Amino acid sequence: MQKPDLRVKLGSLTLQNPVMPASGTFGVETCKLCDIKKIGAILPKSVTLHPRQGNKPPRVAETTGGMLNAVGIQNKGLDYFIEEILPFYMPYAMPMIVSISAYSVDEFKRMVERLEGLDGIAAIELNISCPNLEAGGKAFGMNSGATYQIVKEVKALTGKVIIPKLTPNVEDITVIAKAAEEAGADAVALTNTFLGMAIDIKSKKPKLGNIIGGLSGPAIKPISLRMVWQTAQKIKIPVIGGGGIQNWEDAIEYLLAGASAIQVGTANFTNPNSMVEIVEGIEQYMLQHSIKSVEEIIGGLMIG
Amino acid sequence: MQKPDLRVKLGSLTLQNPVMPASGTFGVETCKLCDIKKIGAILPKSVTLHPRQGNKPPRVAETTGGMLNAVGIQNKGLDYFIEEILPFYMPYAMPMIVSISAYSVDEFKRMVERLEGLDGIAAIELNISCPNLEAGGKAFGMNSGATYQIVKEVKALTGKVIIPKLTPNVEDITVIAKAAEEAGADAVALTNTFLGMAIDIKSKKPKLGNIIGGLSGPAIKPISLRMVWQTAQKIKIPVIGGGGIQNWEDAIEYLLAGASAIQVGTANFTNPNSMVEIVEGIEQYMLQHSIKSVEEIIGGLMIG
Amino acid sequence: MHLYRGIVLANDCIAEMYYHIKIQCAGLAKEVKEGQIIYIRCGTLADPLLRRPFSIYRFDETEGIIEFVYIVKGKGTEIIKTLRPGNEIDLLGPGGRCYELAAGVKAICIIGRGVGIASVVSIAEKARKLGIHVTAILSGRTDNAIISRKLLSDIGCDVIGVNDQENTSGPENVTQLLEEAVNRYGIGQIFTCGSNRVGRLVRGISRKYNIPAYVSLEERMACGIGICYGCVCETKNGYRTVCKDGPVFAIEEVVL
Amino acid sequence: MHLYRGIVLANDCIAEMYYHIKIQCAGLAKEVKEGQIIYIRCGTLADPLLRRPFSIYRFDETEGIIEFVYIVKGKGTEIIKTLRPGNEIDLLGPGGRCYELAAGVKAICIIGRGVGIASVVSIAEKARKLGIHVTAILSGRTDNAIISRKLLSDIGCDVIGVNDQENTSGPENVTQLLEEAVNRYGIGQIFTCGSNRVGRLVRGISRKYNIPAYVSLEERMACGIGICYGCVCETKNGYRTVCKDGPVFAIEEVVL
Ligand SMILES: Cc1cc2nc3c(=O)[nH]c(=O)nc-3n(C[C@H](O)[C@H](O)[C@H](O)COP(=O)(O)OP(=O)(O)OC[C@H]3O[C@@H](n4cnc5c(N)ncnc54)[C@H](O)[C@@H]3O)c2cc1C
Ligand SMILES: Cc1cc2nc3c(=O)[nH]c(=O)nc-3n(C[C@H](O)[C@H](O)[C@H](O)COP(=O)(O)OP(=O)(O)OC[C@H]3O[C@@H](n4cnc5c(N)ncnc54)[C@H](O)[C@@H]3O)c2cc1C
Ligand SMILES: Cc1cc2nc3c(=O)[nH]c(=O)nc-3n(C[C@H](O)[C@H](O)[C@H](O)COP(=O)(O)O)c2cc1C
Ligand SMILES: Cc1cc2nc3c(=O)[nH]c(=O)nc-3n(C[C@H](O)[C@H](O)[C@H](O)COP(=O)(O)O)c2cc1C
Ligand code: FES
Ligand code: FES
Repeated sequence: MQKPDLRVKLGSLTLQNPVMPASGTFGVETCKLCDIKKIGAILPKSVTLHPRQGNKPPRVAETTGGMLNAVGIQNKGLDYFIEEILPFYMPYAMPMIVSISAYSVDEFKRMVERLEGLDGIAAIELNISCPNLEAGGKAFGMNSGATYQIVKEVKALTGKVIIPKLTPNVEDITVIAKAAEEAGADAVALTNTFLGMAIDIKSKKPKLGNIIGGLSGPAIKPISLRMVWQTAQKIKIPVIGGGGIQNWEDAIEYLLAGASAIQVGTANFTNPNSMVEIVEGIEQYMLQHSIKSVEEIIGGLMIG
Repeated sequence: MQKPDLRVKLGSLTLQNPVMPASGTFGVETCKLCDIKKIGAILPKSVTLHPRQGNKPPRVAETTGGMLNAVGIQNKGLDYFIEEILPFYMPYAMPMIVSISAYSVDEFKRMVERLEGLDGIAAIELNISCPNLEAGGKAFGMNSGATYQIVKEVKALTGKVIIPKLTPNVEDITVIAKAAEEAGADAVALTNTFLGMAIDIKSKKPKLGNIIGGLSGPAIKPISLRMVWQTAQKIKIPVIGGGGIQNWEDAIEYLLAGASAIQVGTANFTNPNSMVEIVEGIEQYMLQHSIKSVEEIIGGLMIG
Repeated sequence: MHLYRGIVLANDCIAEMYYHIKIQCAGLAKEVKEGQIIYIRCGTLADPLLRRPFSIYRFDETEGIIEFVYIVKGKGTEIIKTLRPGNEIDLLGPGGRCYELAAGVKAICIIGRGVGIASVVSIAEKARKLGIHVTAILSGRTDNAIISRKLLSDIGCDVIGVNDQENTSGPENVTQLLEEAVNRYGIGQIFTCGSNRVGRLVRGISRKYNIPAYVSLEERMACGIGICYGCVCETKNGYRTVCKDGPVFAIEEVVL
Repeated sequence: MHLYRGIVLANDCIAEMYYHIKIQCAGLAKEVKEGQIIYIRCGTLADPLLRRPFSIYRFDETEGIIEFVYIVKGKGTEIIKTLRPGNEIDLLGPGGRCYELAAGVKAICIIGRGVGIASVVSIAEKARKLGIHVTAILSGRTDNAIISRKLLSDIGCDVIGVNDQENTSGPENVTQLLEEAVNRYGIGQIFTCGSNRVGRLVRGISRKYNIPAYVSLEERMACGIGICYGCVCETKNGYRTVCKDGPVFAIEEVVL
């Protein structure tokens, strides 16, 4: 059989395959450890307008089948990102998706304006899971109105593909996804981490300096997968699915549930080669089942 | 040192220790496999007014560090429960907490009226995670108004301790807990399972006959624990905590987070003796740390 | 039913993907009956989380030994595979209803395929001890993949092997073999397991000749003790649990 | 830094709760430097999920062997403990900055406690090979719990053991021993690890005598490669990652 076609589309963007990193779990160092040019897109850690120190340590704690993190988006700010980090990735042929995080609509807009002028950036992921300081600290992504507003205002500023990344800490994620779609988002990514905590019973202290953090890893997969499936049925724009993907089998589950592409996060820590292995696994699966295009898998869940 | 005091209070109820089963994971058969009289309370599977067939199989699926279930409260109805199941537990000295589930406020009320007249029932747990058929199918527990109404109306009918059991599938569980408290609940139990799904990539079908089910087990512990901690800070009535408790260390985490008692669910499947081992573990821990009363542990999380 | 700790005596590959494990566990060997289920905890960590159910293959009360035959399929059986003689194993059981020989029956037939054969071996052994004639129709992908053939011959069963490779395992041939046995030996009970295809075939014969037949079913399980209602199968009396009401059902009760 | 597969050569308990593992892994043995970190995957399942970080204890480039000393603490090290000669082991590393000997230094001091001693052994070995004098102040709960004492003596280190049982491990005594060594041998660099208490003590001497000192830190980690910012410690230059900017820091850089 001929080589299967793994290409997928995210709005006007075409990826050579549906596998990309989840923001914050990938960096320059990853590229030295695996054959990174095999993946579908590059997606570095979220960057903020100004440098951020991040939260006080400890910042990570292992849980059963998962991990908590409260890094607090430690980064050196947008200028540093543009000057020092972006150039490293420019030689790669895959689309660059820049993840940005901000604490007000205005900050989001200023960042998008900065990025708009730059070549080599295909898409912008809006990490709207951070607290909205204009609205009492609730994350933007927990409110459909705020989500709509950000996407709408940002889309007016740029021709780049805009992908809001949704938080699962809501009652009904499809409502937020719908708001993003109506505001003109090109795709949505879900899910970010689940708010959780862990306690060290010896010291009686929280295991995270920040008390609460985000749960990721295979533990959350069933919940994220359910949200992706529900969302894919409610909106027409592509869904990028993720949460707990460890191997190609997990990736296929997300594709069947309706994800057009998938993000690999925590698995990059256990195995820095996992994204490459997932791409290879999907290709093998397609060969074995004579599936010509990965698009045939997307949304292929059989019900009833 | 003298024997530590494990007693805890739930409203007017005193338990010999804070350990009880989570509804649906305990039954007559458990009592034959472990020294059940050592636990703090008895809490059988949720019962409905009329018999229920339950959902179509497969009803359970293992996930990483957890499991999905979509049993659909298969049970023989309240009459059968009262006549055939209740009498089995009557010889035990521990308080009996009956878990009831219903699809309308009226149904809840009819069940409580039926139970009110019966001796040997100390408390009623209201499983309000089931869909509210009067309000478009959203679970009662996803709406603070509905939660308030049920608790209020039920409390007017009975002198028994009333414990609504909250679903975690909400944006802010403390809002629901607060509504329950205001309506007169004696305690709240949280959390029930998280909505999730899993897909069999060979058959391309959902692993559950019902497509979506509830995720339980250690995978969810960080999220449930966070909710228990947040809730215990917002309300004055006792919180019964649960979600992923596997061993006494997990139980201590919940107590430190502010739970006055804890529920053990999925762990009963892996090890039918786990509740007894948790009671023993808490006792050992108290002996080792010279803690006289378990109440000293409750809410003892150290912050800052 | 109890929680037990056993000690592994042997654990070896017996054919293709089949493994055979022998465990010292006097309590279970005494308590278990033909066709019942035992639940093995695989490792001590939370992945995999749930116990794995296996049919008792053989048991010896005097020696205090129980045996299973299993296929390495996923992470649970991968762990069981690594157990070495002397290792401890955490067992829960026995659970569920067993196969039972009817009073006065002179001949029985067991019919199984693949690893399912494991679940009907013990009832054949029991029958032979009582001098009852046993016809064993054993099916596999290849002739090599048929387990227990020698064991069953040795104890005097009339063993018939069929396989896919030689095209002898199709429903028509199996039906014919079964009918021949019924006619020749006056089969009084039929015991089978697993697949719906074999189940329906057996039900056909069972009805035609009015011979009681029993089938052992499988379902995804959680508790294994009848409290979670996770493992139900459809029966003429509604959903019933495989772990407690089964795994052995009268063939007329279940929906195949 | 790379992903490697090693083969376990030996894995034994060496004292109380300390274990010593020897692994054949030519690539790592070649790439690793004194004081660097290697990340071990414990099992292949999701519990435990993350790799466990360990300091390189010894390595031999010609033989292609690397060694660790570890304490069995939780589920990860419980799994490592079960590895037998011949088993495969999944390794990621080496990561982070190493201990480095300054040009022209004539004498150094290593000072470690408990399993922390493991992280400073390799730099002592290197120094001895270059003919540099090494004072090794080794602390433990009991005298028996002091690891590597014989090894370090054998290669010609001046080994001083202190322990809690005999009350010799208190800060005053250790400070005095360190000062004596400084005065006697003209210590040019001090290498230490772990606890804040020892760190502060070393910092005192370092400042008093103007001797550069280095400390190896520990923090909870996730990626181990410098991308997650999970493992930061507080330094005078803000939060820095232990896995990449460390684990070895100049003692003046970190906040102890
Ligand atoms: C009553 C009964 C008797 C059985 N007897 C035997 C036997 O004697 N020999 C044998 O090899 N197998 C038997 N099985 C099947 C055996 O339980 C599964 O092969 C085993 O659980 C697979 O576990 P795994 O972790 O290797 O596979 P995985 O695929 O990783 O398992 C994932 C989950 O699915 C469940 N599962 C997978 N396959 C089955 C199945 N066929 N039935 C029920 N649950 C399943 C597992 O228990 C686990 O919860 C029996 C099953 C039942 C229900
Ligand atoms: C740079 C560095 C070097 C180390 N070198 C050694 C060494 O040479 N020998 C040795 O015995 N130990 C060393 N440790 C500590 C070792 O990593 C932990 O003891 C080990 O991770 C415990 O794992 P566990 O699963 O047995 O324990 P658990 O308590 O079950 O681990 C739970 C989680 O906490 C983490 N954790 C527990 N203790 C520590 C710790 N002290 N530091 C960082 N994370 C921890 C684990 O990695 C895991 O993520 C080092 C740690 C670091 C950061
Ligand atoms: C250490 C860590 C840091 C993360 N940082 C970010 C971030 O900066 N921006 C973001 O949108 N998501 C961040 N995430 C969330 C991941 O991108 C991903 O959505 C989440 O971890 C779920 O996927 P997983 O289970 O595959 O890890 C982070 C996750 C982890 C574990
Ligand atoms: C198989 C199964 C059946 C359950 N049935 C009920 C039920 O009838 N009523 C109820 O309130 N909760 C039910 N639950 C939820 C548990 O009581 C518990 O809240 C949940 O499983 C989380 O705890 P755990 O992680 O300790 O299992 C069920 C859970 C499982 C796994
Ligand atoms: S597995 Fe729980 S009832 Fe059968
Ligand atoms: S562990 Fe990820 S940056 Fe150090």
